[in-house]
Amino acid sequence: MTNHWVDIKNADLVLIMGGNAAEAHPCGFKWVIEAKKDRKAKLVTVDPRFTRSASVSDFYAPIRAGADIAFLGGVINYLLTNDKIHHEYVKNYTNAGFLINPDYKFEDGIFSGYNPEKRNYDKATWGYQMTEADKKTGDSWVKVDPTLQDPNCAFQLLKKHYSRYTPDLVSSVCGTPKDAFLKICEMIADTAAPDKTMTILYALGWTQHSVGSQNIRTMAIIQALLGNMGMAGGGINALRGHANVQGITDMCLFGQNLPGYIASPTEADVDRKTFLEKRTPKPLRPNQMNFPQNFPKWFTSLQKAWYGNAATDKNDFAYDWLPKIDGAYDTLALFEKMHQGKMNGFVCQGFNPLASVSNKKKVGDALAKLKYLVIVDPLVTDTSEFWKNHGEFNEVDASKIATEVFRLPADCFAEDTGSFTNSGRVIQWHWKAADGPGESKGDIEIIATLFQKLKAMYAKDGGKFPDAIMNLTWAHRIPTKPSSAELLMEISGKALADVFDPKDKTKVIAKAGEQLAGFAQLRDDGSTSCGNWIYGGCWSQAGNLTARRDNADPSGLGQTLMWGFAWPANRRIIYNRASCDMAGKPWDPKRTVIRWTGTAWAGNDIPDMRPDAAPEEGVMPFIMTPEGVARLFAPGMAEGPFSEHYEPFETPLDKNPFHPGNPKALNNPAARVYKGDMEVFGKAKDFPYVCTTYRLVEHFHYWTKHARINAVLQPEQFVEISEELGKEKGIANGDRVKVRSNRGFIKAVAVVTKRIPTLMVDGKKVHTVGIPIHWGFKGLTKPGFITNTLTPYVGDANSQTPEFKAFLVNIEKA
Amino acid sequence: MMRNPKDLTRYDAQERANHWLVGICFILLALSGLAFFHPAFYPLTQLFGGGVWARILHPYLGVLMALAFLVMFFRFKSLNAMTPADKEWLSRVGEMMDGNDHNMPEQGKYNGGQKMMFWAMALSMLLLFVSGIFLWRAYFSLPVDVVRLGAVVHSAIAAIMIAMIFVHVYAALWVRGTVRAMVYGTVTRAWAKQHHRAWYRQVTGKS
Amino acid sequence: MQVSRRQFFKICGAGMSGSSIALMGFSPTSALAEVRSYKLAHATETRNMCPYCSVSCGVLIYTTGDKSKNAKADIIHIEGDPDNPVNRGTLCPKGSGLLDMVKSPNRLKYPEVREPGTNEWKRINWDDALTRIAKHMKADRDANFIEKNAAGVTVNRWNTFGFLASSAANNETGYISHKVLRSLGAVAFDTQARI
Amino acid sequence: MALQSLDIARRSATTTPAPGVRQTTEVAKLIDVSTCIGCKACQSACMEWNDIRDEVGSCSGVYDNPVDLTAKSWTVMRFAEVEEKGKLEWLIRKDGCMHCADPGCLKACPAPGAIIQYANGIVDFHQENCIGCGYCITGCPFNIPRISEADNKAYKCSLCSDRVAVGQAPACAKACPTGAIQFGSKEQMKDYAAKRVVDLKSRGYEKAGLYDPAGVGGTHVMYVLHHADRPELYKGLPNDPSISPLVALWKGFAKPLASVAMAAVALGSLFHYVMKGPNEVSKELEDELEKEDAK
Repeated sequence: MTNHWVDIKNADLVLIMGGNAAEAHPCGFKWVIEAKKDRKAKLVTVDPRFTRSASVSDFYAPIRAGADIAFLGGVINYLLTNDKIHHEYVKNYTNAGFLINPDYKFEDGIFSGYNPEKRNYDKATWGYQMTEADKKTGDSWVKVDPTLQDPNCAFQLLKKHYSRYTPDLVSSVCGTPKDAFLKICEMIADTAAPDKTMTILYALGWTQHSVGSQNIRTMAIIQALLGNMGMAGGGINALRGHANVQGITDMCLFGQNLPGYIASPTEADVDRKTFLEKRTPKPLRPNQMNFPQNFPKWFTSLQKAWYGNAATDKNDFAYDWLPKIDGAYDTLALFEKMHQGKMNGFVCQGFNPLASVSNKKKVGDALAKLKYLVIVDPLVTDTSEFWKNHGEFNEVDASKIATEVFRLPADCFAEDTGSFTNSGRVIQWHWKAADGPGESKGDIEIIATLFQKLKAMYAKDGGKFPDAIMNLTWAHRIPTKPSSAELLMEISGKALADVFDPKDKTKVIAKAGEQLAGFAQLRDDGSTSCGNWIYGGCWSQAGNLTARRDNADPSGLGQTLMWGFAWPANRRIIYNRASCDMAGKPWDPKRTVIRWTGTAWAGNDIPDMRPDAAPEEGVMPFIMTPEGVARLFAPGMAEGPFSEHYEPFETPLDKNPFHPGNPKALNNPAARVYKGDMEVFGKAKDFPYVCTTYRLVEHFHYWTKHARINAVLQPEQFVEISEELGKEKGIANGDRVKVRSNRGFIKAVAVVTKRIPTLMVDGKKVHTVGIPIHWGFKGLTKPGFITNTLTPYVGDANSQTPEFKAFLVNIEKA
Repeated sequence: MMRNPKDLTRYDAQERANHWLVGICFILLALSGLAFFHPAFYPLTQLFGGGVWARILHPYLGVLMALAFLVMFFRFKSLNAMTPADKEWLSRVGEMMDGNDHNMPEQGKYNGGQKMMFWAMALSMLLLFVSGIFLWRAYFSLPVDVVRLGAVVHSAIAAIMIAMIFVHVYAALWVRGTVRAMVYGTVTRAWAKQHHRAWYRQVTGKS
Repeated sequence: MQVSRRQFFKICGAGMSGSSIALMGFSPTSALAEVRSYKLAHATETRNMCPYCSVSCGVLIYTTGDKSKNAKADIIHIEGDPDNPVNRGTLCPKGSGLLDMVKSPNRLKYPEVREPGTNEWKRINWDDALTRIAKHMKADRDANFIEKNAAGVTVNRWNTFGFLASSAANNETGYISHKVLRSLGAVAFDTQARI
Repeated sequence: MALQSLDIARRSATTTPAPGVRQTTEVAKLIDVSTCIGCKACQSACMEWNDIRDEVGSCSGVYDNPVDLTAKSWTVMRFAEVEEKGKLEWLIRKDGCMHCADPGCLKACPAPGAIIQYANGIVDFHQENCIGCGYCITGCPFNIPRISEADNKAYKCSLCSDRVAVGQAPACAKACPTGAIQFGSKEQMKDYAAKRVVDLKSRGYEKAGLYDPAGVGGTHVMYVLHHADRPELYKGLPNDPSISPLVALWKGFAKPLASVAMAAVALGSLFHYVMKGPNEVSKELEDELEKEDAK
């Protein structure tokens, strides 16, 4: 979330699309209701199903699963053709006027630079036009047309690109009635007024598509055009999944990132210098903060946190001790590798991949090829028994599976102390209430004990490259049981030597051994350590700020700055400089986030701006980009600088209605598809119905099936179909049905409902089958099938999030 | 036991046992039923081991009484057929009440009042049984409106019936020499001749 | 209490018939009507957070005992923390039922192993479990660690071992897991974040 | 000093008034159906707080689970899909005890102290005193109480009287994520409802209103409905409910009347005996028979 949960109450319009906040985040959804009650805000829901969110909405419109870009592209077209944009904002705070490389092209669904064999783009033509480098300084700036008239400026290209998204075509692709679409456009367009904001609440309904990232980007363009970024009650708000998925994402437990979103070294980054140069951008416009220029400080401080005195400028701060990655290591890639027999060992720490990864059969087969599998979990997971025959729910032969499986009992939240980071980036401390059952242990103790054992083995017997293991910092009072407090202090950062004020080299701002006040105090000379720069300052000399419990809200905007600690720098609304006009006056004085006081930026939040950057200096609000502005045209994306509607990999249509003549543009041209997975994509003639999977409010993933109360509230697996499809297939409410995709089948109870609309798409009727995911063969609920038996093994081209939300199935009475 | 060999047998042992089975059931039912009917009577549940036991026992006793009464009904049904003499007796019941029974028409084994009582009891028993079934939640689950109707009928009939039993008992006490008919089975000839002359004639063959 | 005329008659009527019985020794016993006693009166309150969705609602966990040495703390109730600015004491059906997750009969209590090809779990102790796992990892790492790639670049990578990290664990767990994994040269790891 | 933590207004099967000089605030729970998302947090919190766990049921083709109130499910969400003029509405109502000001259950209950109405409006069942007759079900206009199969006692929502007694809100109200359940004094709740009705009317629900049925003297659980003119749309919420006239007759009029009538018959008999004397066999007749015997 760029904003935070409570801030939703400041919105004038709440759009729920690509998510179902009422069901997935009921307690956060409260702030939507507050906005409705106290601000007279309107709530609009767009979803393939009439959800619980829809049930309290002012307006609901149906949409075909997987057609969001068409819808949102249509909104962009509406805003531009009806001139419903926030002009000042667009002109100054976005790259609308930036001139784009004239070689950039978009032809029949494909952008310039496409390589169909590799299924990827050479992005060379997607750049900006730059001025000649200044002979003295070497500076080179992007060329800008402030009138936005140049045909090669981002704004004109945007206009041209989305002009194809006409209401008629949108309605035909999405199945949304045209008048409903236009009504929503109108409501959204109202928030182009500088003092009106819309917030968008989305979740997996946008991410779990082969075009997931572009769904969100399209919305980001809309919010930038409307001037809703940085505003109270605005922003782009990803409602994330688990309680600490934000924190674990921030800690970057992915192969390709180090903590704090530091892109991991790759084989191309042969040494530290190359590595830093590539990741430290130069500003693209004069006077911009270009905050990533601090990258060397973040990285060096991380290396110091990990390798302490062993990381010095002599050994490139232990740069080579970090593994260099050679390709993708996302979940789909992991299981693909495992399926190919290229993995021996695997640990699932609080993760149930058999249930939560696509194509259960493939995942189960992959796990069976492992030598050893370690499960660390508080609960009995389905994955831990992937080898066990559970009848038709899990048809396997244990005697043929040679994987050695360890199952270790972990403590749960109530049984340990530490911090969680919520979706609004607020880090909050929690305390242990009781011991876990039996012999269960905390996750930290388990991993630390395992590490200590490995270290002892390497110390005793030697082995491959022990340096990084032996030199890993481990300053814990109990080496097998580091405390959360010790670790959070390490994450937050401390001075290893005295740290001086850069403006006054004699002034010590942090003495050696002290906790740092924030990432601004990090240095790239090895004098500071910080385990995760974005968490910098969360445990300062003042103590553990994540444990603060003063919920005072003096502004009434819900900015409880003394509650916990929000990253970055305790800032609650990021890009908040954009809530003011060029002169530093709030667009809406009633919802002042920050303002220019004449001498400094101040207000009800930590300014997302250098505090003394006077408006006249022209420092733009989007400080994390080298441009200083938001990108309407975004060259970083895998499948194009603008979004384009592509059909899901399993589509009920035989062509992309936007590009009927180009089969290459049917699905996301840049999405990665593994061999063997392409072959098991189903075709509409065999699997005529669009299937979408989702969560129910009564359950949380695959956990609450183990909780009696929740088992009572929603006891048995079901699938939802429309009354019309029910009639066509002779399926009555409560019948048992079998749903098949090209990868397997599940059986469940049919819920025949008015809440699943039948849509007219591209001239034909499209039925939707909806399947909640929460069941499996272990649990207190009635045993059920793993829904991901059905789902396709393909992900978004940027994030590799699997396409769980739109694929094809057939259904019959069981 | 025959006090006097000349006494007349009015009820044999089976009839007496049957009557008292019904009678005891009725007393227990009335006591437990009243306990549920009005709070003032609730302490009566203590006689049954508390409210819960009273609630459990009441319907079973009810079934027992209904069955016992059914047997009694068939035993005495034909004896209770109304005759013109009964009607006349009934029309002059006021004199009877006054204690002035010398001029009352001659009666068979039962007088008009007793016969009326018999039929009223039979009808009440039927209604109590049926409405009681409506209320027996342990085994029956009926629409709430039916249950409500059952409750009203059951309590109204029960109250009427209790009143009738008061009358029944009082009549037995009032008319001296009656109670022994249901205790020993016999009545004196004088009693029979005075109160049920036709029956007296019938069993003795005398005028 | 206001008594209406109707009520007055009712009371009188009932009272009259009631009092006659009362003379015979019956009197309705006074029925005590105490509410169910408040079950948290002496419980210990601990501030924590719901582990389910990313609203991360504040919760209050109530345990028996006062943390004295011989009183084993047992979680008896969990409800929302009214101070938390986001949930303000509210909880969804999942959060409201947290007690049943904590106390689920399906909680794991002991380390177990399933030997290859067998069909059941065997209980083992922690030390054995972690030693066996460490041995597997070391053997795997020592056999498959790549120090340099074909071009001679130092890559120090171990990619035959994978790890999926919990998104419900603390930041500190995530951090130390990441730190340990990288020190081993592991790169094949991911989180629930994109699933 | 009262023997209980909440003052009592009425107790079942008790003919004398409870101590009533203290004045306590009437409380109420307001269920704003228009902001209810049917998440069942209330059900969950209710089960958790009250230590009740219903059986794990099955899916019957709707979201309602458990499908009905039971002795172990004191509140359930009822889901109704209503489509009118092409507009679909998913009307979701939390069902449970309404805590009537004039409670039919209490009126019908024969067991003293099994049902208590506290002065704050809560109608509570005390299972210790319950005899399991089910009269409360018969008396209830909303079909709420349920008899447990395990112990044959009647159970229903207590409005968390144990929490309210110590100054807390009921578990469901506290949990409700969207604030669709509010708890406070009845007056506050009515004021709040009035505001909600204005908001709903501004959003096109012209018939929005408060459901606080006068037929049962008002309730301490009230609804804000978008279609207050048609409560039956919400899975059969009764339109203008009241205690059934049959129940009123049975547990109202009939009670004292019949008692008096029965007493009158008994007394009448007594006085008849005293005034008229016993009906003895006449001396003449006895003599006559003696004479006959002597022959």
